[in-house]
Amino acid sequence: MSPWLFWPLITIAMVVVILGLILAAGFTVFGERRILGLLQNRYGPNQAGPFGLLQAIADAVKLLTKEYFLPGFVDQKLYKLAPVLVVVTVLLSFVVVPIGKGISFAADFNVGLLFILGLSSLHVYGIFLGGWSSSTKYTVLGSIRTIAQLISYELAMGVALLGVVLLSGSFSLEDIVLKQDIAYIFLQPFGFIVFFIAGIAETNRLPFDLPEAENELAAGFNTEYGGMPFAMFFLGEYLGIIFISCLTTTLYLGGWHGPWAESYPLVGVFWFALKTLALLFFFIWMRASVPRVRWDQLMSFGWKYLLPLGLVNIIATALISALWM
Amino acid sequence: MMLWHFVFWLSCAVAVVCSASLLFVRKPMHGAVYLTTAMCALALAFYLLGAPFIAMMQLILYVGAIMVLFVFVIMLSPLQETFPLQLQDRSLWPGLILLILMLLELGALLFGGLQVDPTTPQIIDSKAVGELLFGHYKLAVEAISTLLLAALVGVMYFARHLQRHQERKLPEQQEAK
Amino acid sequence: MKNLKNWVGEITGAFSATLKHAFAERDTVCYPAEKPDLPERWRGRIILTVTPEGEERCVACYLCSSVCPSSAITIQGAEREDDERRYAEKFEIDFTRCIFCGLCEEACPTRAIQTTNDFEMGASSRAELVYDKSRLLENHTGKYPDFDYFKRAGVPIRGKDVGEGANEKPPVDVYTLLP
Amino acid sequence: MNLLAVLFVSFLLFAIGLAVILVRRQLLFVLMGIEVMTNGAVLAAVAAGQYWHSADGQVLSLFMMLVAGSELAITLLLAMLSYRYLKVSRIDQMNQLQDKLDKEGQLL
Repeated sequence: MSPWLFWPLITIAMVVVILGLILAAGFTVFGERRILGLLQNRYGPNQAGPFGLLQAIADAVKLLTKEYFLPGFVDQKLYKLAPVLVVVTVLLSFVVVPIGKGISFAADFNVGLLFILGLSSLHVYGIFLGGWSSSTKYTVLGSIRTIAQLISYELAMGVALLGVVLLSGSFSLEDIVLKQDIAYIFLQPFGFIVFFIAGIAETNRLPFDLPEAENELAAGFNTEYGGMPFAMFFLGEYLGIIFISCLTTTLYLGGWHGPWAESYPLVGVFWFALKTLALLFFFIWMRASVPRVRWDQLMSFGWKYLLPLGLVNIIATALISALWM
Repeated sequence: MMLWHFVFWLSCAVAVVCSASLLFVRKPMHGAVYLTTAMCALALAFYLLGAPFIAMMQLILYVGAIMVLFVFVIMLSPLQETFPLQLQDRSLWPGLILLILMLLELGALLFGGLQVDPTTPQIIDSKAVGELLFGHYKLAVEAISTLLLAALVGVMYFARHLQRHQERKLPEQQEAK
Repeated sequence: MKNLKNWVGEITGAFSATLKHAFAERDTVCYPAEKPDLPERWRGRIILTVTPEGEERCVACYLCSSVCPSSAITIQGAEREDDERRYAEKFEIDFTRCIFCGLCEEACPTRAIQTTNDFEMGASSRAELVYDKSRLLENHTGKYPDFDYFKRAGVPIRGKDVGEGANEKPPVDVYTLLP
Repeated sequence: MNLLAVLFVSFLLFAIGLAVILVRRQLLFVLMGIEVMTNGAVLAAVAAGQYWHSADGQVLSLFMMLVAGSELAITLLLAMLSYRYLKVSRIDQMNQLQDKLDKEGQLL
């Protein structure tokens, strides 16, 4: 393809994908509110449009038309930078996820998994700088918690991912999906558990949502944000949930594998979406079911149970694959 | 290739400018963010040089671990003061002279006898790095891991020191009340 | 190991409990479309009621305004020309301040001030929420259809002398101590 | 890739790091300067490795990063200790061992 056609096409595709992801995040928020209502004997938002489906758009319009307010005591440059960083890093992570056979932006990127880990470490900066630059005590406490939590759980996540890398022999997500004749959740059950728990902690979801523990820290790191920047933080959080679901699907649930997915790639997209939606439902279900853990419990669970479990998982995987393969 | 040159030199320029801004910036936190930006730009440069593994390690290790530690310490440090650059300080001059000498020496080394041809970058992937790491350099890997262990022990020792310091202070504070 | 078993049991128990609630009956109602079934003693909009004969019950005793914790009630009392009975010349409740605690209702000796089931009091300005007497007074006896303070209090009024009211004994002549 | 140009960039980074160390006396900025210098060295190592089509440069730079990390973990904790105990943030204020002399040159 000539470059004069390639670049406009790629640009259009990127715009479509970004808009689609933002819509998906909006509908995740709506779905969360509806499902939480369902699980808590309520109705949830059901007024706007059929079944309340337009609620996501109504929320977005409300947040985007709010006044942009800059508090006087904040560190202005970092305060403006933080929400952008949160959204951009998560949006970039989606680039390497294969959603169907041969359907993705850069799934055969040869260090895709490391790319995801690197971007998630940049994601920490967005959350952390947002809290620090607001310079009030709740936000600073929220960002201290963010750093401590995300560092310790990112380690566990990386260790769990190494098991997948050992089995598939590649950092590229496309190869990992192609190698999964049996979904890795059956070959790597402990790795899956460690990865998923670490993923919950990475996305700051219950039961590990200590950076924005509403009843201790007002709203944690984003207390001082409102309107558009707040919407961006919100978007980043829900995109993060979608991304962790996509990544778990890709790495452990077999990605787009399913009946007829080999011959018809669009069927693969359907299987992928189905698995991702199931994981998203699990995220929301968990928010309704599990209480928030205490701060010291969170750290000791991460370092004393999750990380050793991940290390044992790597050693066992290495031994078994060395003996059998 | 045109695009390659543009992006590569742009990222190099960003790295150099962000590093240079460390000389003028007032708050340590701003300095840390500039340094992080420089490291991200360098990661892009490494990727474009054909070393994707090191680029990602730059992101994960430098940005994700070392700079986060830095930022953590800056936030926990009780001194939230700003540090303006003081050029009228007399003790600066020996340092500056030493710096200029160093620069001259480095420049002489660099432009003296090096004869190189421009070549195209070749991608060396993580597999090659891993084979070399656990093949030829496995003793060095052990040494580095021992170093990390030593650092861990040292940090734990100092952290306990810090803790004891706090505990010793506690009764005095109670008396003061 | 026993600890782990406990954890797993508790977590699965929590998940199954929430899933069970997904199929339970809803506790909430879709409000504007479906009116909630409010209890009789709901403390909503405050009204002033009248006696079964249609006279105002309020005697401007100021008990409600002095018991009001947020000082929302303003009263100015006066006496009627013909029978010297007290009434409230001015009676205002500021519903922007009212906290619907119901203390005024409890304090009222003549059961004039009463709370109702109505809670839909939206207004587009604060001034609209200051209800004066014309908006507070309802031509209704409220929760006590037969209650009339003056019929049972030892006070002579028009058409009833002392001791002639319901549940009232004739007054004792304190100057003779005979039974 | 022009090796000379890339080496020039790495040299520039190294020089900037050195300048930061020599000019700014605050402990945190000195540590940042060390990081910039290490980055310059890593860039040189990677570029040289790519120039010779060998992975040795990458191995070397990985080692450099790990050494920098372990060094920084200790140094940052020492910086925090110096805040706590000595209450100083500039390195030229850390003169606890210096003898205090009066005008005649006698020890105080």
